[in-house]
Amino acid sequence: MTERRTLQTEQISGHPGPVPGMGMQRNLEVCKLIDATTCIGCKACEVACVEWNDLPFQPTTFDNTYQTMPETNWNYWNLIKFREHQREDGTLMWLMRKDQCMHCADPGCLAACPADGAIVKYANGIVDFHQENCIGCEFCVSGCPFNIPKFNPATKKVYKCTLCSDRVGQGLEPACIKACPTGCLHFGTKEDMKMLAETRAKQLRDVSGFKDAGVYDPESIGGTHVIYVLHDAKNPELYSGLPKDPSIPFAYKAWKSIFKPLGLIGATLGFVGVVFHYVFEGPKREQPEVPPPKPEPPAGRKEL
Amino acid sequence: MNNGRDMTRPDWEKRIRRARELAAQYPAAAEVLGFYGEIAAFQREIFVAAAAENLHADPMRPLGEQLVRPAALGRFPALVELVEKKGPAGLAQAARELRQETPDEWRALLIKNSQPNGSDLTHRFFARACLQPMAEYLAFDSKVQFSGYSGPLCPVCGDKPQLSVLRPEGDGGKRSLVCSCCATEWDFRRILCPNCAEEDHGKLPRFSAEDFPHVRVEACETCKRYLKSVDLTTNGLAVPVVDEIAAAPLDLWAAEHGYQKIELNLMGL
Amino acid sequence: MATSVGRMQEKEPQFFAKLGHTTVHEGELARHSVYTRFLHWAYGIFFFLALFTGFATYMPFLFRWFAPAFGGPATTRMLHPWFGLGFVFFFGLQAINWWGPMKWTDTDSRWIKHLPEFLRSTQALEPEDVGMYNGGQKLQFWEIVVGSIVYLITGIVMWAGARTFGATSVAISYILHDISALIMLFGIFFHLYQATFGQPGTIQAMTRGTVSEAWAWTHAPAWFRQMTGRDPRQALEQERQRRIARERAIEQLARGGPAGPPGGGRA
Amino acid sequence: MEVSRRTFFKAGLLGGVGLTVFGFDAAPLLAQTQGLKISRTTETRSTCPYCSVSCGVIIHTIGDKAKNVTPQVVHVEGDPDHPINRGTLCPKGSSLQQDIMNERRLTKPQVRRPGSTKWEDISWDQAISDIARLVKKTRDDTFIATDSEGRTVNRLESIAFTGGCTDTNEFNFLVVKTMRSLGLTYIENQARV
Amino acid sequence: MTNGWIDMKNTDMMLIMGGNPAENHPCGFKWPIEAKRARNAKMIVVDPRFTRTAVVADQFLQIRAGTDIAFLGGLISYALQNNRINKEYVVNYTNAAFVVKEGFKLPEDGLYSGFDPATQVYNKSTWNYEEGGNLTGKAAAGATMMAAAMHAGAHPAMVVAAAATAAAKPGAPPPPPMLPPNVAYDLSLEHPRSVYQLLKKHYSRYTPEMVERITGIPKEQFLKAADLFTSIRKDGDTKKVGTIIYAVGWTQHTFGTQIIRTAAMLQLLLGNVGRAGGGVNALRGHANIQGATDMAGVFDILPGYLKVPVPNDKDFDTYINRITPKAAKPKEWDSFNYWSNTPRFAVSLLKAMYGDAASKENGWAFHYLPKVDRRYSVTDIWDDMYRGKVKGIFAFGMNGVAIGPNSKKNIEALKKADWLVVCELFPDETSSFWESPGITAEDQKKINTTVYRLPGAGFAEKDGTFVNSARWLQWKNAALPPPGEAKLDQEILARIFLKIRELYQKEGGKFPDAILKAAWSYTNPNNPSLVEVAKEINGKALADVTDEKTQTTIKAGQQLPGFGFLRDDGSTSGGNWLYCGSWPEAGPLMQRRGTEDPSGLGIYPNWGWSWPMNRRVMYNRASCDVSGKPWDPSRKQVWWNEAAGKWVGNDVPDFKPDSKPQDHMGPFIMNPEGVGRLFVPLGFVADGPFPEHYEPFESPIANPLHPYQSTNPVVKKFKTAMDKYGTPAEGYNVVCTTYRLTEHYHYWTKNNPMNVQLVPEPFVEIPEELAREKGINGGDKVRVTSARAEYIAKAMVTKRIRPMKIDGKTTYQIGIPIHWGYRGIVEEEGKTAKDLANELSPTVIDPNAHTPEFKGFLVKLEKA
Repeated sequence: MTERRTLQTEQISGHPGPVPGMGMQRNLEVCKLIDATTCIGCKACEVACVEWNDLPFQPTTFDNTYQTMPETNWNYWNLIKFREHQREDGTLMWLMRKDQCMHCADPGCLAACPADGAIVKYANGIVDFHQENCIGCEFCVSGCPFNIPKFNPATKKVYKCTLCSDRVGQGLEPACIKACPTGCLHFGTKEDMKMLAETRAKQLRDVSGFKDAGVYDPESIGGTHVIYVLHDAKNPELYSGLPKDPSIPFAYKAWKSIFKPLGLIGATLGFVGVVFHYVFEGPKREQPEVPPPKPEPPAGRKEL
Repeated sequence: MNNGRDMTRPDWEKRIRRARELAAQYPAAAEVLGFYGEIAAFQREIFVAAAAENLHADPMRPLGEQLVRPAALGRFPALVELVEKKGPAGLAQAARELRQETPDEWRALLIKNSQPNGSDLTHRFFARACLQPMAEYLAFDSKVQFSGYSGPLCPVCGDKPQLSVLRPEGDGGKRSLVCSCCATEWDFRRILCPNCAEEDHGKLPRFSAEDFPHVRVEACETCKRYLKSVDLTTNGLAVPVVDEIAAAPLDLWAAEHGYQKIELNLMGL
Repeated sequence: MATSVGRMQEKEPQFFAKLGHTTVHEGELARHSVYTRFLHWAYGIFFFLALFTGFATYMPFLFRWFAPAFGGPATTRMLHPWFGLGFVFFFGLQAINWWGPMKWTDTDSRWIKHLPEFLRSTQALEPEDVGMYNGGQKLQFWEIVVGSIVYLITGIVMWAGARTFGATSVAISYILHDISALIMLFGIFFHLYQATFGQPGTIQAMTRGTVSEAWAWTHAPAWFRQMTGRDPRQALEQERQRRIARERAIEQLARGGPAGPPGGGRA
Repeated sequence: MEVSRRTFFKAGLLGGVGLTVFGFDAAPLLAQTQGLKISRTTETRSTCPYCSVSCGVIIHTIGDKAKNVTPQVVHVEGDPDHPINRGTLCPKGSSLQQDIMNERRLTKPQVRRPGSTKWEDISWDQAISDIARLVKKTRDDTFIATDSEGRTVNRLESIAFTGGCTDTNEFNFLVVKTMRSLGLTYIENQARV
Repeated sequence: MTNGWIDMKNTDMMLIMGGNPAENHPCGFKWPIEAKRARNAKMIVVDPRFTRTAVVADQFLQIRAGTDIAFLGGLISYALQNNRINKEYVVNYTNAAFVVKEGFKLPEDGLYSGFDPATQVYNKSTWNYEEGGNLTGKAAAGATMMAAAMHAGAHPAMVVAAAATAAAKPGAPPPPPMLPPNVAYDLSLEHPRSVYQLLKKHYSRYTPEMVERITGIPKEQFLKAADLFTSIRKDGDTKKVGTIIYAVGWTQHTFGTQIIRTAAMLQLLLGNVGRAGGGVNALRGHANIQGATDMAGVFDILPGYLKVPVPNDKDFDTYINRITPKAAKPKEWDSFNYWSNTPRFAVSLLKAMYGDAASKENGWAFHYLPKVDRRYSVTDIWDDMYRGKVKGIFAFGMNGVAIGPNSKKNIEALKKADWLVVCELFPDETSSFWESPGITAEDQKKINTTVYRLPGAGFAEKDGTFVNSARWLQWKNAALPPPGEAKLDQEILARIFLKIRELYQKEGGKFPDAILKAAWSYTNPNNPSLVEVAKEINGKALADVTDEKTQTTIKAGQQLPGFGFLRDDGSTSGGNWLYCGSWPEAGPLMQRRGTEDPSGLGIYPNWGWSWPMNRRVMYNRASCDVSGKPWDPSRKQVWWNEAAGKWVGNDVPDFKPDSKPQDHMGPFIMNPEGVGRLFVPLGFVADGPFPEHYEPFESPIANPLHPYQSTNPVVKKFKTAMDKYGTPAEGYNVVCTTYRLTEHYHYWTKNNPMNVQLVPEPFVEIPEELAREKGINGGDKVRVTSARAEYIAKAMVTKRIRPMKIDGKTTYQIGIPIHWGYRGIVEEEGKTAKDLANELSPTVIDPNAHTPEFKGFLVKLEKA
């Protein structure tokens, strides 16, 4: 596959030994910038995603919202979430957030994934699922602070946005970016996007009166490679539950990387123990049953 | 909008690296690409020298007349030597002959062939190899404003285009042409023949082959000319001038089907 | 000499009684019914299947070489919960089967207190009040009972996944399942050892269903007493005393003095 | 792959000086050339039929009309040259391919006869002469040459024409020409609403 | 649009109202966003719902559907009172200084002068300018006259109306009132009957309190918005510019034309018309709706907005006299009065239609054209069909049943028709009317309509021109042939027409002349090439034609380069004067794809072709001050070049090129006055010279301005049994509005799986409070009932529509997207109730544009 050739791998899930070729060359860290303040929820990005990734049609049902479906799905990786929010001054906001994989610098899915090579983080920041290695355990689902990986019951694999790693590997921007008619989506290096986002946030603060406008790039997971400009960066939860301080469950960090291996060593002590026991103490053999004592021989009688 | 030169800023390293990559990917073109890589490395020196000497073009005179300068001419012997050593048979032979000539004759050769329609094909190769980087530098340095220009000839030096490029614009690919002389890249509309201005979409077929997903032949049935286009919306890693060379089989196919290229590339393809 | 099966504390469904029988030879005691043995091996097999698939799946950086045997990582992952269910099912039956004999008693508590001494084999015999199962065996049994329940609950949580139970539940389950597995793994080494090298003759109880009388009175004296009505312990003690005396006598004889216990005896 | 000498010369002579004059090894290139599967794409400028922004689109079709192969739409691209949309498309525009190549499209003239409960296929010729006959009958029955005050009105109030939103200007002119000539006063269009 | 899509990037201020461009024109909406991003432009969105456009707005105001005039009137009043206007512009480029005739009465009671209650029409003779010269400084006298009239005893309106009625002799219609050629004016704007003073007086009633009572917009919010919008004229600033953007949210009312007029008046007062980043911009809803109107796809005009002949036009000259306006202006000013060229346009059109059969002798075949003296709008078609008058109907791409209004009536009407010919791409509701829900097989046997369903060509299969909102003509090419047996629309139409012609030729029949003589010299008559038709529309010289000024001659047979060459002597033909110049001899300009934009203003003069004469911003003379200098030098469109003695610029001057600023020619060259009309004289607008707020036909309240004349007095009801109208008293107390969504396109994309996936089912948007009151949860099925029908769909319970206090009364609004019917992917899967949203809408229409009132009608809502 092309992207494997052109994208430098940085982290691989469940992989023995060091990541092959890590650190050989430095790819630029890429980033998608979503300006939630100019998104009009037109869903052109949703269509572009479905078309580029050849995702099969899925019947949907009306669910009291403009949102195409409640959450992203295994065959729907890019979903604009609509949330109505009434501000303190009584004015209404209709917050639209393009939901997709955030491509975390410290990906919870990858941490949780036990399968070798099923989740890969490239040096450019893209976190990609390789379904051929996926074992369908769905731990990534619980490891993700953004509820992104989705299970396909038919193939028993998990899928999510790849940030169009195939396109990025070819030097292109993701499909959603090129589709955006209002230009609220941008793609470039993390540095550039961060700067662009900050400039826009400043404009929002200075000109548009959103005093809490800011950039969402949560530090708690080392930042993400999809960042948002929000009207109210202090309350990202308003945007259909964007977590303020996303975190990876203890289970997949300290437990999985430290305590679990220690535990395994502990368990194998049982084996060591029994070996030692056998060697130093030896087996406990069955004792032949002694027949009931015979009547006492006459005193002084010598047996020998 | 084609506002700045950043997208066309010459990056010789990239060209050389890409030639190496493509040679591995397309073995059929390995010889051509290998030689191109050598030439590009040579050209880089002239470009760097021109930059170091802080040369400028006189905006009042045609660029083509201002190319033969010491920075280029002085490196001509090196080029001859390089071609003799690494070039294909025909060029190597020509190089051996050129080695015998005097610097004045070289100068004359360069001047004669720095204009379009230069006579001898091999001589034209030597002139282009030597003068292109100078032209490229001077064009880059000239800061000629051509945003909004959409004609068929190079807005800087007036030469013919040698290939076309599709760059991402929204959902589509915006076309630009690359000058055969100074490698300036300027916007040019889609569905329009750069040679005869044919606009009838039925007469402007685009031929492509699976071997080269990002390169296609943009032909015109009216004038029977064509250019190849390198589609950066399909492959953003492509370096247009190099990828165009790698897709040489498309040129052969086009030739076989009666199409003539508007301007051959440096490798004569 | 055959011993009555009816005196065993394990109940056996008719089906299994018909399916096989337990031949008890001279000098042997019937220890486990066919049903019990069947259950044991059933959950035993499932345990190891679950263990290996579990290893392959959840610690692949060490154990991914297990996976091909199960048809690749994905199938391995898919099979693991089913193996686990098999284990829990059969062990569940065994637990019902053994609920009585595994009841914890004061004897067991005492036994546990003296565990280090037993480990060091300072005594050739189990304490005389150890019945069918000693405290260690019971401890392991109850550990497995608790462990199985943990397995079952956390396994189902992880199986259904975050979609059903939420990410936090899965993450907690992940840890508990791991802990349960590690403890059980630790225990299983002792089980295997004791059944084979540690206490030779033990495994026969689960293969043929019988143990030698010697084994029985060595490792389960109270049970032996119950089964046979004999208590060879006193005889053994006397025999032991006798041997000690005899050895002393021989010693004295060798030194040329009269043999006998200090402070008097036969001389 | 065997490269015949003839092909070599033919392609060599036409395919630029690189092979013949410069002397590059032509064999591998010619071999690859012979193996190329070339497909011919036509790019057609069109205008999105939905809203009035008039986003430019480029429709890519494969198939050669000359060779009597029905063109197939392989891609609909936002026209990057178009000054308004600059290559972008909205969700409707992005799915235009589905609109063009849609299995629900009507492909045969059909008629539903009076009192019938079903559609019947009908030939074009039959449909057109039936329709012309209906129009003539209705017109001849109801044409108004002069009104109650004796003024010339030459109008036909019993037939209406309603046009759609993607009818072209040229078609609309033909509508005006034909329908006004029939005397129609009821010429209306989606534009009204 | 007066301006264009890209031009929106040049604006400083946007009022988006009656339109939802983010949802319905997403790719065009990039330009308002661009203005926000690059210029820090402000955006005010006023809508009954918090739409996706409102998402990016700086201020959103929720308005009750159908009260836009009240809001805009309030803005006008605010601008006037706070001196937030461009005075120079107003005095010189509008008719603010013109003095209105005595006897004209403002509608304090809801009626202008001249109303005849019996016929429900106005006699418009007092809606005129005063004859006379410069009255500047003579204000006092005027005031006295006015006062005298007011005290004359009887109500002036009644006097005038009576006089008018008396004057009208039966049989002989009164001569139509004319504009005075020499208009009285007062440049100080102080004359009490000056348009300016009348305007000020008229809108002084639109106080913030009144705006709140009518629209439901709280006073503070209104004032904030008014201050923001007019802030571009703060402290005499004339550099900044604001735009107003609207769509069918304004047109689909019984006073739609007047809403747009109010907006235009506001823009004139602010001096925003004709300027880059300004204007009044209609976002047309469909790809070629602009073109369909230009090309007279509607009953009341001929191509190029020529008026249709009426029975009283006894010959061509009478007709031409009637429809050609004469300049009416202050004597000292100049007026181009471009419509004075009407005879040239009309003769050329008739020559294009009838060729040699149109001669001077037969009045250019004038009587081949049907005469129209009543309304034949689309709503009337269904009404007349329902009443048995319309026997047959062609529907070429218009899904009349789904479009409504009152779709059930349309279905009933079709049952009574003899025949229906539908040309469509997909199975549609209209052709399937006889198998619509509720009609059993037994019923079907009783329906005697013959229905032909002909497979037409989709956009990709057709060439030809579409005209976008910005008046750009853009030719497109056919990419592939229609599928299966489907045919190009022009082939279907031509074959039907030629077959009819053949029948008339063979058999004769009623008045066959026009049919037989219609020019049809296309190379392939059965399938006319649209290239030939496009050239025919542009027009050509039939004899050599010479332009006197430039001495250029167009030879006979050559294409004309512009409408300046059209002649009224039969030496030219041209199908639509507005498009003349689009296909000159040099070739088709609408096929141009030049990407140059030298000015950077987004003009793109070489991309396609824009009518008139490639002008991208209309009335662009007004972008300069009186002396001919641009109001804002950074946004220069055209300007007076003294040296060259002509108007030059980045855009084509929409003006007489050599008219010196000193001549004071008005920039609004299409008006006989030459200036923009704040006051519309005579009958150009049927319901009053100044827009007045009237309640929607079905309204929850009586009009707070004049409760006894609540609705538009000149609106007429339809009267069949199926034309029912609801009142609050009958329980219809929820205001309902209809609209489209981004993800769908009318009744079309319900056939595309992708779009169906994005929004699968019909729904009704309901305010949370109303839902709570009715016990409705999101996703529940609800029944919406109007006086005409009921509609069942799922509820979308939302905060985005709030309950409103209307005249002190809590009022709810709900909204219904229109995209579903009974044919489509989900419909055929049985997933929806198969109702049409337009079953609910009322058959009541705007008196000027005849557009039905799809927005703001009354319904009941309950849980289904």
